Amino acid sequence: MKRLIRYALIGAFALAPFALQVASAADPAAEAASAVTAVIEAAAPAEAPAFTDLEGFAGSPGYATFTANNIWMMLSAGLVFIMHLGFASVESGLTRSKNTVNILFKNTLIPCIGLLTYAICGFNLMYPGGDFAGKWFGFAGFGVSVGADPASQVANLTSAYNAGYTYWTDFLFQGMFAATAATIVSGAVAERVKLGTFLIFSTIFVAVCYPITGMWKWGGGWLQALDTPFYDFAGSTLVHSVGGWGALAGVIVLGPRLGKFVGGRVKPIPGHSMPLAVIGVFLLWLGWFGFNGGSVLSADPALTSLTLMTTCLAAAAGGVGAAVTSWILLKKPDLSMALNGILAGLVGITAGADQMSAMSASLIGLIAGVIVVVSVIFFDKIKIDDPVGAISVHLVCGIWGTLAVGIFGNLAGTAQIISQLKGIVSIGVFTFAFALVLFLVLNAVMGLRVSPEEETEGLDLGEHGMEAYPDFTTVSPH
Amino acid sequence: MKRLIRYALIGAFALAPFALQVASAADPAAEAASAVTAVIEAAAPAEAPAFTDLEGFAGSPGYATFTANNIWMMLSAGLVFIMHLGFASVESGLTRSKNTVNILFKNTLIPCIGLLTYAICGFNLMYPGGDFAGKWFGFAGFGVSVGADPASQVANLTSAYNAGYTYWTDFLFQGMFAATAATIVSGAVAERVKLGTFLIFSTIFVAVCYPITGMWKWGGGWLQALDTPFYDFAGSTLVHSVGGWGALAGVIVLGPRLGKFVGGRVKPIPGHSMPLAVIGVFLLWLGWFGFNGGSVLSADPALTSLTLMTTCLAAAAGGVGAAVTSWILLKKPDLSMALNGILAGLVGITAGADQMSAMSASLIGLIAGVIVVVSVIFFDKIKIDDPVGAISVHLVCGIWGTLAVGIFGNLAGTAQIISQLKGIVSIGVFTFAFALVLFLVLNAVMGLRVSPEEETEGLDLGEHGMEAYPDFTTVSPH
Amino acid sequence: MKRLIRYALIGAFALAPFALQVASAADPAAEAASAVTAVIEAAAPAEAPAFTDLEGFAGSPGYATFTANNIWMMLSAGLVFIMHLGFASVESGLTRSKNTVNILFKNTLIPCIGLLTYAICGFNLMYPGGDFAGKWFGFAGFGVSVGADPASQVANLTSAYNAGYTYWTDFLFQGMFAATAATIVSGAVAERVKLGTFLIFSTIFVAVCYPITGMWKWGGGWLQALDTPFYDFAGSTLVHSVGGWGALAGVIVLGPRLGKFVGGRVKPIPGHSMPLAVIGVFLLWLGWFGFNGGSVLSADPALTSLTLMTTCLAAAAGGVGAAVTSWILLKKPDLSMALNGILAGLVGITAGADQMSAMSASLIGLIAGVIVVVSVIFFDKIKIDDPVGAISVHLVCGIWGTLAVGIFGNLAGTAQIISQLKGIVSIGVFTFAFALVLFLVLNAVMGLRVSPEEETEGLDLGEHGMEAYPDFTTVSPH
Amino acid sequence: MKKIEAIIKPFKLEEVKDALAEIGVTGMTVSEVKGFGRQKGHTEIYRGSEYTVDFLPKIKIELVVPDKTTDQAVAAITKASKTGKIGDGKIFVLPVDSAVRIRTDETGEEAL
Amino acid sequence: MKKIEAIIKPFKLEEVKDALAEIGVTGMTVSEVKGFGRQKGHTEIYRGSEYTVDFLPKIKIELVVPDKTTDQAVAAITKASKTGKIGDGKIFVLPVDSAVRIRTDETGEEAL
Amino acid sequence: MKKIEAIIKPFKLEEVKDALAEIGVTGMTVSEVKGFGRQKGHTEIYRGSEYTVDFLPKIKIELVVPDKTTDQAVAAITKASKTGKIGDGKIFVLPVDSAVRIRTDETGEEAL
Ligand SMILES: Nc1ncnc2c1ncn2[C@@H]1O[C@H](COP(=O)(O)OP(=O)(O)O)[C@@H](O)[C@H]1O
Ligand SMILES: Nc1ncnc2c1ncn2[C@@H]1O[C@H](COP(=O)(O)OP(=O)(O)O)[C@@H](O)[C@H]1O
Ligand SMILES: Nc1ncnc2c1ncn2[C@@H]1O[C@H](COP(=O)(O)OP(=O)(O)O)[C@@H](O)[C@H]1O
Repeated sequence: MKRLIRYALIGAFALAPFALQVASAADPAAEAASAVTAVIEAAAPAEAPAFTDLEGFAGSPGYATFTANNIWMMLSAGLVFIMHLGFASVESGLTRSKNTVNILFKNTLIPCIGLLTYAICGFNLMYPGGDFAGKWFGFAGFGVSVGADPASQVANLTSAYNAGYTYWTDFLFQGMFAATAATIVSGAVAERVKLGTFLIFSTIFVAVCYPITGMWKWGGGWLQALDTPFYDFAGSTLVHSVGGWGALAGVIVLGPRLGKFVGGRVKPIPGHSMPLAVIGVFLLWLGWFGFNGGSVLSADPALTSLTLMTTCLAAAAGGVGAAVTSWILLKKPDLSMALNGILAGLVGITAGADQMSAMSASLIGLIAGVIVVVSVIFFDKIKIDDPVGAISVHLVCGIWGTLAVGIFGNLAGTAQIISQLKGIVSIGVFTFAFALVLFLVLNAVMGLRVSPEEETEGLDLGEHGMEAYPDFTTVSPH
Repeated sequence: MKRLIRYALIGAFALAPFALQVASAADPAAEAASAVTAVIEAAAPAEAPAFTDLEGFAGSPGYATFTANNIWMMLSAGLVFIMHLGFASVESGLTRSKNTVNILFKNTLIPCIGLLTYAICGFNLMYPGGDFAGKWFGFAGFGVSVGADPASQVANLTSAYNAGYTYWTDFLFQGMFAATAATIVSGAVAERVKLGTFLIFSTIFVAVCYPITGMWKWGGGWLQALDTPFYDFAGSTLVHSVGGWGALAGVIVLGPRLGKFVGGRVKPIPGHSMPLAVIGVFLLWLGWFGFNGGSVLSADPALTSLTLMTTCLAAAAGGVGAAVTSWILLKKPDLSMALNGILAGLVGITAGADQMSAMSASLIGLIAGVIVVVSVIFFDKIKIDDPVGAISVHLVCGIWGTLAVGIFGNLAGTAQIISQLKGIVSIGVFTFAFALVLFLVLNAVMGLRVSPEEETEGLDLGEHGMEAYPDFTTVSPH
Repeated sequence: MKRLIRYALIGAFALAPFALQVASAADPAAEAASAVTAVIEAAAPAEAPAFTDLEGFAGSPGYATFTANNIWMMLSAGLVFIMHLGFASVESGLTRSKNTVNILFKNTLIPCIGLLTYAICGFNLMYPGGDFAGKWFGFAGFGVSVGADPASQVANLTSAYNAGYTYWTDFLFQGMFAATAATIVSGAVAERVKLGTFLIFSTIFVAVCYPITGMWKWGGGWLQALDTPFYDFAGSTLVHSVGGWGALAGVIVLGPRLGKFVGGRVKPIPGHSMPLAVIGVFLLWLGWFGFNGGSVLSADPALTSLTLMTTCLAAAAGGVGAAVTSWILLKKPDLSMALNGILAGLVGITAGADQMSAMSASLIGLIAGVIVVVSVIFFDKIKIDDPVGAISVHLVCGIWGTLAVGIFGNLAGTAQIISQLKGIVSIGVFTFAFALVLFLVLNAVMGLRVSPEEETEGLDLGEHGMEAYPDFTTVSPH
Repeated sequence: MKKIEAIIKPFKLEEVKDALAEIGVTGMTVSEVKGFGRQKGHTEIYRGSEYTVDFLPKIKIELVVPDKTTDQAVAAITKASKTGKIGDGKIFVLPVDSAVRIRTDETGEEAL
Repeated sequence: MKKIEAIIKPFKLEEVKDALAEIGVTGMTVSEVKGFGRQKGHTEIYRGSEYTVDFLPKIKIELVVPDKTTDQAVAAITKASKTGKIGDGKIFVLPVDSAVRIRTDETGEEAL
Repeated sequence: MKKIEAIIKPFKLEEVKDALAEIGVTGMTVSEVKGFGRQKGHTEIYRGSEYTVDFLPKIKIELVVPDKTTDQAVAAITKASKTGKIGDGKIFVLPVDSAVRIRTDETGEEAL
């Protein structure tokens, strides 16, 4: 019976596009344009000759710039997409081989589910359009569509929609983004969470929770309407902390893995493949070229190149910071910490990547690298068992990065710090509460954690009846 | 002696460019422009000032759009290139560790051989130029070149060649495409095929067979000249089914792997590394951004973004469809099926990726995901042993996707369905017959299958005298 | 004490950006524009209306082309970035599992350190500006910055800086390049070098040695000022041979790995994961799309597409050449040699990728593929122990590729050959001497090689106290 | 001297090791094995076909002990490794003729 | 009770298991080993240099059986694992003093 | 016949094999094991927490030899595998009742 419900739910998401209603031609996302639009608008000058069909637009002077912008945004969508492989690799690399199929399965399905739910409702919850400006919630109806008539296609597929991209590019870029929040949770609850329950959590989380808080800022909601607007360039808070709060809620409800805290002592449970973890982190770094670079929402040369430079310097400094910190604190340089440090630097710079100098970016990354090492050790101390360090990387450094916007760079100032705190706290409270309640309800209804026997034997056999590496002799479960 | 012939043949492909004759300056590929050219042409308006050298073109108004288009197409070539790593990863992940070096070697050499043969003859067989419009066969001479004089360079390296790309970009993009067809075969015949024989098969298949049927449609041949032209946007039939037919022929001639069908029962032979399989599928999905996105043949914002959206939704729905189907049919969610489902969705949408709504694309992908699971089980039932599911993914879903163009989207209609069937059947008959005869001849001349001893011990030791994982203790051969 | 110094040194690089002085608004890199600028300049015609702020530029006619160019260059930076994952994968794949964490750690930190040092001093050493034209050395001051006032931003973030990219794109692209030279060394000295010492070597090598010789040519120095200027399009010598000379010096000082040469015979030490090696090589090939394609320094359609075509054909021919050579010489086709062959072809074409026909490129690649096999065997014979073939691939084929510019293609001729030899020899002598002295000093001060016990047990336990694959049963150390 | 060979469930290794250490056993050798017995294997599914994995992962502990310690050691292992569920494993005791400590050339019970 | 140790070719495991099951053997323990013997290893090549791999993969089966079943078990293994080609392996029989079933504390032949 | 079981340091395998070959031993079986003994394990650190790896990699060599060769073989192994540092390992000798060569059905010392 339970099983049936599970199938029905999952199946529904795939079938639902049938029920899509045509979204209003009104541009739901254009209003989300960030503070950087001045330059972009200049690129598509107001006096551009009006065009009535796609051919007319193709002959217009702004077409080349728009095409270039749209290329950049489509590639950014592709780069954000490859972050899902990055997450899959990091998370499976930093956990045990007996749970690898399970983790890979989750990380394979989450982007699939995320994209589909974003098409059904997420996109229109997050970017409900100008009618909901300054609000806490809005919804532009189910489904995605550019409309059938030429006029609505011009409205949606040319610079009339947005100077930087078409409606479809917008949807795809934002959809790839959305699923990352759910993926962050998956690493923290790995090696003990029931597959079906987790997939339902993720689906609701990505379809409802993430878009709602996303709307507060990027959808033109109340955080955007503050006197000193909350600033979160590419989502230190809106994406990473959101994922991190979900992760924290999950870990609290689940409890630690068997054998992690024994007799008051922390027993490390090493991940099974460092090469996988490294592949994952490099792919995530690469993906961040699109995650941050695409968040410029156009290919504006000055802003995109600034953003990539700050992003890469922060990542580099984060890696060095964590490596040195672990070397000093732990006597030996810990590869997994260096990897977490790179991610910490990336998460840290994300909120202000377009507002920093090379120097500030390096410093933000360096501090994130130090923070993440201390944070990982701290969470172990308080018996929060997070196998891959997701809470430290995404939640803690997400908060750090959001605050850093008020401390460094162009926007630094007390008013900004206060707005940043408003954003951090409001989104934190909402998301943590949402995730906690959802996890508790699911736990009560269908169970959240696998049996101890299954956990000992591995979720691959228990949930999937498969092994990740059937040819290899693996050592006994720890 | 046999060995000598083998070297000679393989060596020849590398040396042959020496013998290249300069291709006629007439543009062999421009005629292949698909139905979508209206918009593109508008982008390079007919009244564009004529230019006589590359500098002149660089100063002309269409230069920026052309540059953007060409960037998109070069990146698409790069994305299709990375699909070869995707194939290498999926195929080695889904087979046993004792054959891993062999599979990797094949998948490393195939793109190399494919590119070289495409330079020698494939490109000019597939795009023989307007003289062969509506024909079954054409050839524009050996070799690739833009000519030495400025006039022919302008003709080939500016929008005079094509609104979307230069001659070199065209060659590279198409060359990367070509080799994928041969790679599809390699997965199906894995773990028992002789290396040398297979490489010769692949060389001939990619140099001759693939370009001939490709010409029928993309080269302006008879399928393009039908009253209701056969439609295959990016190659559900022209690439994927072609590879699938080759795979089917290979598997029939080879027979199943030892130990796969014992006493009338199917004995699964699990692949050795699920992470490799996942890496492969994500890279293939990423590559499809270029495979389908590049098949627009320009960076046209409306069409490329539409195409990427349909591609990604179909992939996502395919993954969900296969996961749910396997969960229901097999009681447990099978990761390898979910992965095949993503690929099935991608292959399914490929023929009509520029003609579908979000809803149709999701549905096409979802159905492909269901089909692929049933198909894999079916082929096992009829004792067709395909280790990686290549036939189900590429042939069966290639056919499904080609038919879907007549069922869903802008082109749906009875006439289109009939044209689609004409294409499916004619290309299927030709390719299957070609591959079957070639396999039979090679089998007779030099043997197609390794000895049972070698198969048991593994092709890595037999063919290469190497091990893929010499440091690890592997379990005994199944 | 030693340890303290180590921390201090490493830490310093992360903190140093604080001490950055604002670089002069004068454009240090623009002068490095290569011989190909004629076409690019045409794209941003001289009569372009002057603009005084970024908005003005965004409205100017050259904006679209500049945006497209800058996209290409940013993506090229991303592609060169992913080469670092390629190196990490190849190097760990071709060495033993007991040293995997160590290799991954080095390859993770090197791009981090490389980017930071390039920001601190490398960029300004390599591109010191026009004042140092024709010189052997120059320096434009510490740090990177575009300046705070609008005028200097226009100077640095528009086509006023360079027709192909902004200052930040320039820095990022060149910074990603820089670190590759240090990474090349890491493969050759793997499995026996002390981590801390090596990191210090790499830091100095990438911060000082690489930029100095880079300046001789790309920074407008004396090699560029020769009557027939030395030609090295994308760095066969400036990057690859430089890395190779460093590798050679390191291997000479270190000596071979224990157990490699026993009783006068070569005992092969197989790498532990062929899939990792393949992943690495494909990622490197992909990265070369940016390494060579980006070295056009704009998205010029004719030149970039030519470059990608020559690059890919050379890689393909290199793979085939090495595969066939190893098949003939060694009786069995060696996957690791085919992989080295692809890299050899890529390194070989790098110096002249924009000057070759399809035919010449294939031939250069093919010869490189043959050379690399012979070279690997030769270095083993003379007891130079290079676990991954870095010296053969990067040094030997780097020299070959640099010479090939004088033999094939547009620049072929005796004067060019002589200039090429001048470049090869001068850069070789400087780099080898620099690296040798540095290695010897570091060896004397802090030791370069781990103890035999640590080497036997593996550097992962010795240097990091970690295992790369703790779940798997690995066979005893060779 | 006797050689004790115990086949146990993998996750019991730590407990058994501690139990043996407690009674003064200072050396043992451990290996991963696959066991076939009354405890039935599990069914796995791969691409639509079921198959049974008959062999289950077990740990084999080998230790050579002085005759007089044998019973105590067997008892310690039995107690520490028991879960009461099928598949707990077996202990076999075999006679040993002699023992050598390689490092010192000591022989007999000295060598253990 | 006797302990039978058989070193066999890996791909013969299934057949040997079935043969033993047929004569009523209900338990055995299996491990992967490397064998050195008359059957010579193979030559591998890596990056231009040859080397010989002397040790070939084999499977070791260990089972303890009641005295009276010993000969039958040895015969069953011999028959099932024979290919007649070099490297088929060996069977050794060792004396066993005692056996315990951990789950139930049964001892002696009961425990098998 | 006797069965010799030697637990040695992994990197000594080659030398031991050669030493045994020298005295005419033509067959042996080798496996990877983990040893626990006087030689203490090492401490590893992972993400800020230390843990001790008690079990160290060792190689187990098993060979059955005619009674008269036993001492010579034990001596050869001892000599070849000694480093004099803690953890060199042990050699145990066990009685063997019988041996079979599967390929030929030969039994007894013929079978070795
Ligand atoms: N006769 C035997 N000889 C050797 N090993 C045996 C024998 N019987 C059982 N074993 C080992 O003991 C393990 C547990 O035995 P099993 O019959 O499953 O359960 P139980 O120990 O509860 O009776 C088996 O997996 C196998 O490794
Ligand atoms: N004296 C021995 N002691 C232990 N194991 C042996 C002995 N001789 C052979 N073996 C094992 O038996 C396997 C097969 O032996 P081999 O001499 O190659 O062939 P055959 O069994 O046909 O005589 C070897 O690989 C080794 O594992
Ligand atoms: N009583 C024993 N029974 C079985 N194996 C033993 C015993 N004692 C030691 N060993 C094995 O011998 C190895 C070496 O023993 P150890 O006490 O560390 O050093 P040493 O051999 O120098 O005394 C151990 O790792 C273990 O594998």
